[in-house]
Amino acid sequence: MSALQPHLPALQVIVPMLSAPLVLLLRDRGLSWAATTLVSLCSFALAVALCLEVLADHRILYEMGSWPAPWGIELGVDAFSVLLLLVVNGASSLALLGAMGSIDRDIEGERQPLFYAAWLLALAGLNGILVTADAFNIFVFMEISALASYVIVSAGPNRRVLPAVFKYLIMGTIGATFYLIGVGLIYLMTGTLNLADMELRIHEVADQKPILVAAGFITIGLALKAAVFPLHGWLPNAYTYAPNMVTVFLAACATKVSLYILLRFDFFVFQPNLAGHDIQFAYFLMPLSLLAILVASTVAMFEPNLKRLLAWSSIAQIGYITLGASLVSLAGITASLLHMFNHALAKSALFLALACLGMSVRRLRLENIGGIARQMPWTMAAFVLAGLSLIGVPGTAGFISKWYLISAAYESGPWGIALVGVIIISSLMAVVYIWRVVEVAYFSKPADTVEIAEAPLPLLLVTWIAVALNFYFGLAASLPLDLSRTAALILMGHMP
Amino acid sequence: MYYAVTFAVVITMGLALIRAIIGPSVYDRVLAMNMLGTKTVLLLSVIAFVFGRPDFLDLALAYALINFIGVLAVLEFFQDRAARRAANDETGP
Amino acid sequence: MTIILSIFLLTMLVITAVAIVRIRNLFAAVMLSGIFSLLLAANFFLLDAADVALTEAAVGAGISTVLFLGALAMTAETEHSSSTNRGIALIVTTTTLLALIYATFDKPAFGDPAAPIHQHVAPWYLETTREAIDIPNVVTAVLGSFRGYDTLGEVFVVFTAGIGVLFMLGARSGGPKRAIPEQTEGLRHYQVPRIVGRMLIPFILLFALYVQFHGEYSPGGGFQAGAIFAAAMILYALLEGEKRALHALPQKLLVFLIAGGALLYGGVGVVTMLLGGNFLDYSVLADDPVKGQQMGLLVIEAGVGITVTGVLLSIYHAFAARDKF
Amino acid sequence: MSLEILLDSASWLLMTAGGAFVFIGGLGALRMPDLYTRMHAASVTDSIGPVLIIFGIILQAGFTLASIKLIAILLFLLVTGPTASNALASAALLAGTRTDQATPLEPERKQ
Amino acid sequence: MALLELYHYWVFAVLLMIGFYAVIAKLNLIKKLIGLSLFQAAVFLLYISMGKVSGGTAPVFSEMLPDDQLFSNPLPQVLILTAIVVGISTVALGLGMIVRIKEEYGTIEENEIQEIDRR
Repeated sequence: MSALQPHLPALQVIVPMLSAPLVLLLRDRGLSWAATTLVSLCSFALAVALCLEVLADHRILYEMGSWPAPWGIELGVDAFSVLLLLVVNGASSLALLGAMGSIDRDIEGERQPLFYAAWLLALAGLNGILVTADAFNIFVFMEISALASYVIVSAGPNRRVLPAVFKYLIMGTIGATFYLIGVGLIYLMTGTLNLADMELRIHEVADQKPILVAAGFITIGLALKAAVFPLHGWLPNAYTYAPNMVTVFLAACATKVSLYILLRFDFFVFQPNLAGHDIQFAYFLMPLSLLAILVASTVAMFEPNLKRLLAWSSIAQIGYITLGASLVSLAGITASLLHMFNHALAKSALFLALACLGMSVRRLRLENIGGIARQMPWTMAAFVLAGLSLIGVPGTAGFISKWYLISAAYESGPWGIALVGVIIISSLMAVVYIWRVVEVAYFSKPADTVEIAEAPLPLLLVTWIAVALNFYFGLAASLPLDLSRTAALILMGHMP
Repeated sequence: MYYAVTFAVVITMGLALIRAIIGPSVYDRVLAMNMLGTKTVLLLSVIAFVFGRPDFLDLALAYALINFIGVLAVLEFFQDRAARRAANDETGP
Repeated sequence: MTIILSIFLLTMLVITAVAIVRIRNLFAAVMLSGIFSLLLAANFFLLDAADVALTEAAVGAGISTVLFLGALAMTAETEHSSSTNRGIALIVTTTTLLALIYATFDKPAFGDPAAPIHQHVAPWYLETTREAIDIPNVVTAVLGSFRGYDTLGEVFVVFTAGIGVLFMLGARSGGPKRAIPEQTEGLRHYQVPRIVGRMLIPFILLFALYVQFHGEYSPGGGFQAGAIFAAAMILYALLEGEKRALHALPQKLLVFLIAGGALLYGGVGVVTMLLGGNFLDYSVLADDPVKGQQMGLLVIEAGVGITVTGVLLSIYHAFAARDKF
Repeated sequence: MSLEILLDSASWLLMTAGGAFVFIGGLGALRMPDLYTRMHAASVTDSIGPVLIIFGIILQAGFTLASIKLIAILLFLLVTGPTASNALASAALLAGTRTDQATPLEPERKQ
Repeated sequence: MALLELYHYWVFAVLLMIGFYAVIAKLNLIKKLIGLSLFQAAVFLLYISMGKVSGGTAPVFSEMLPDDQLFSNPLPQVLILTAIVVGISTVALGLGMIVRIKEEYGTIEENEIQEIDRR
């Protein structure tokens, strides 16, 4: 272990990445599933090890190829990256542990090794974004994770997944290309690609036009990838028609990793150097966040398709995260980061519960699950408990982050009380849309008398683990809280 | 002296481009594409000398090769399509 | 002088782009985009980017045209609906355009050697390549060693695309049978191209090997070589038909190539780690760090070439093996 | 000394002639009335143009590695150019394009 | 002359705009994808023109060059080599999707697909 210690940041990426070709060569569906799950668990263990290191001494650097930064590519892991590493690898492992039965229904056995290889690449890409400290390297790994996500989303059983994933591809590529333009303009003015070096060198040219334009391009490009409100068009269909387990994985992390880059870029590179950028940032992001919260929650209230309902809810939750960030205060960012973690917990539990339902019900629409709680009591109980966490009932993880968000909003100034109002209204809306599902499942008459069996045990077990985690982190929130507070300190530490 | 040739080649590229855009038949476009490819090869050979880097002639060779494969791929596409049309005509729509 | 040439070529580029968007016949659009790539490559050459020009020509003008044609054969040849959202599209694009033009006003003068971009990291690369790696092609040195991790990522992007296409086109549901249709016999009835092509293929393969292993001395390297190698095999498939091409390089072997190349590259990194260096630190591969670097570059370029060949060929076959409409 | 002047003027002559042929070919490809005449203009000059230009450059470069590469390029062009033209013409003929059509129809409109 | 020097950047901006327009406004999926590749190609041009040094040459050493020869910046070229490969990968994947869409829906026009889905 001690020999591996210095290599941890690199291993976090290359373990899943290099396993992908090996999984491809396995050619057997069971074996490839087992290998993928094992690798994902290893990757999770690496994330935990990194987390322990970071908690001990805050920032780990690694020089790829032993070339010093800014000439070589540098990896840098701090509390912010670790927080999301835990989310990404945890979500992937949970989803994979329960995946076998669900995936078997959606994908033929001979194509499964390809699918699992793509899954590992998506994981490696997301990890790669999180550990790197180089602007262009982020682009490369963004593309790995994006291409791999298109592949695993396209495995969905309904043909509608194809136009949805094509749209995802177009929007994702535009987002990435905008990011690339922004990085190019910054590189043009500073001559460097290393984020830390950029922060130092951008100072001299901060008031020049290319930098301003670059800030715009990077923000819009990443907002597109993160499905920030008016640019969310690709998300609902892609999440709805993806295989259930893929939704569990991606809903928990894909957009959050883009938000991670957005925040990191903004707070590391632009905020300290661009005069008035914090105000522009807040004025740009806050109205969008509020709109996202209200509009997306409203749509979710009237949506009959369960997965799309949760997808719209995800857009609203992204609104919470950006709202916290747009306060540009320590409390706000802490709340925002904490919500990234807690929302991932709640959403993966909810989507896992839907995956359980999906084992018995072909089309996950409200009218098809009437009275299903009688046949699938454990699944629906898990759904209700995870829903409580999404709403933010005390005792759940969702409560903690909402509480922090509300107090941060309240302290933010004269408008704070209005923000608090929006958060509370949207929480009530969340009660409505979760309740609609619960009502149909518990109190409606079954549509037909077909015998429906409870979901298979492994999947159910995984779902309940996710639910339990929601409660665990609702009662003992110190780990995510410590990490997000440290991360917020790091981000704010770059403010002038 | 190289410049005169360069300009002749570049202007011819322009003419070929016009032919490629106005068509009218697909074969005209293939013809124009082939011509443009050959002219690019010549342009690169000349420019390699203008720049004083004759070691970059590999590029011109690669272009010539890609161009040839491109033209054959297009023709295969047509032949294939014609074959399919013929087959469809025999069996009916 | 060069600047007039550039302006002429750039203007042609814009004209081609407009024509691509306006033209209704998709086939013509694909051919024009091939021409676009060729012109773009010529521009890159004028801008002193020989490696990039080679890649753009091989990948943009060659492979991507072939892939588009393969997809067109299975879909449609003309677009028949008119555009929508013209207003929105114009507003969005014009805003983008204005933002970018606004950005150009503070840009350092084109080609100014004193601009920050040429002052900070670039001179270090030129210096260190001479000292620590000792190969003439700085682009290869940066690509393979200084930013070797990016290149590893790039190999995995290609890898992902390869398995992605195999995954999607491997779907059975709703799709037609996967047998190789008989009509794709290639150009066997055209005697002249067939004979000439067969004669040329060995030379093209030889040239691909030259580009692969001469990449440290002149423009070229794994990507370009892989693309040219794949182009040669595609030529073979065009001339002799799918069946024979798949007989020469079966799909199973291609999957091994895809995985093997990526593993070879990653494996070098793992070996350097085991030998006590950082990931992808090739200097630990031999006693003399410079020799180690050169060795590492040679091996990873081979890995890149193998994967790119495998992926491009697999994608081509995946399209060609599909039953056509 | 005089040999150099001789070589210089010879290469000058070759390149100018090559440039002229290339340009004439381009004009022909643009101005000729139908596909086959256009092809005729283009393919013939595509063979003679490169020969003249590349020999012109070789006279400048002298006998070096670059010249060998140039000869390789020339051979390649000389082999592939006519082949491509031949394949193109036969494909057009098979598809039913006629010489007397001033503007051949798009093949897809023909069925 | 200063305006001429900005010409590269402007062509980049115009090409970007043309490609972007095709991606947004065109309904045909193949056309969208061609637009997307134009869009990416424009960015390649931006990077490569950034890396140009007047009086410089391609960054490949050679004995034939004088000792004080300037070289163009190698880094943007390396980045664009990567970006080109990323571009072709995206296009290949997109084409795979289009072929599947055609097989499932029988059309590759976006509005027709939406109509079929609405039924």
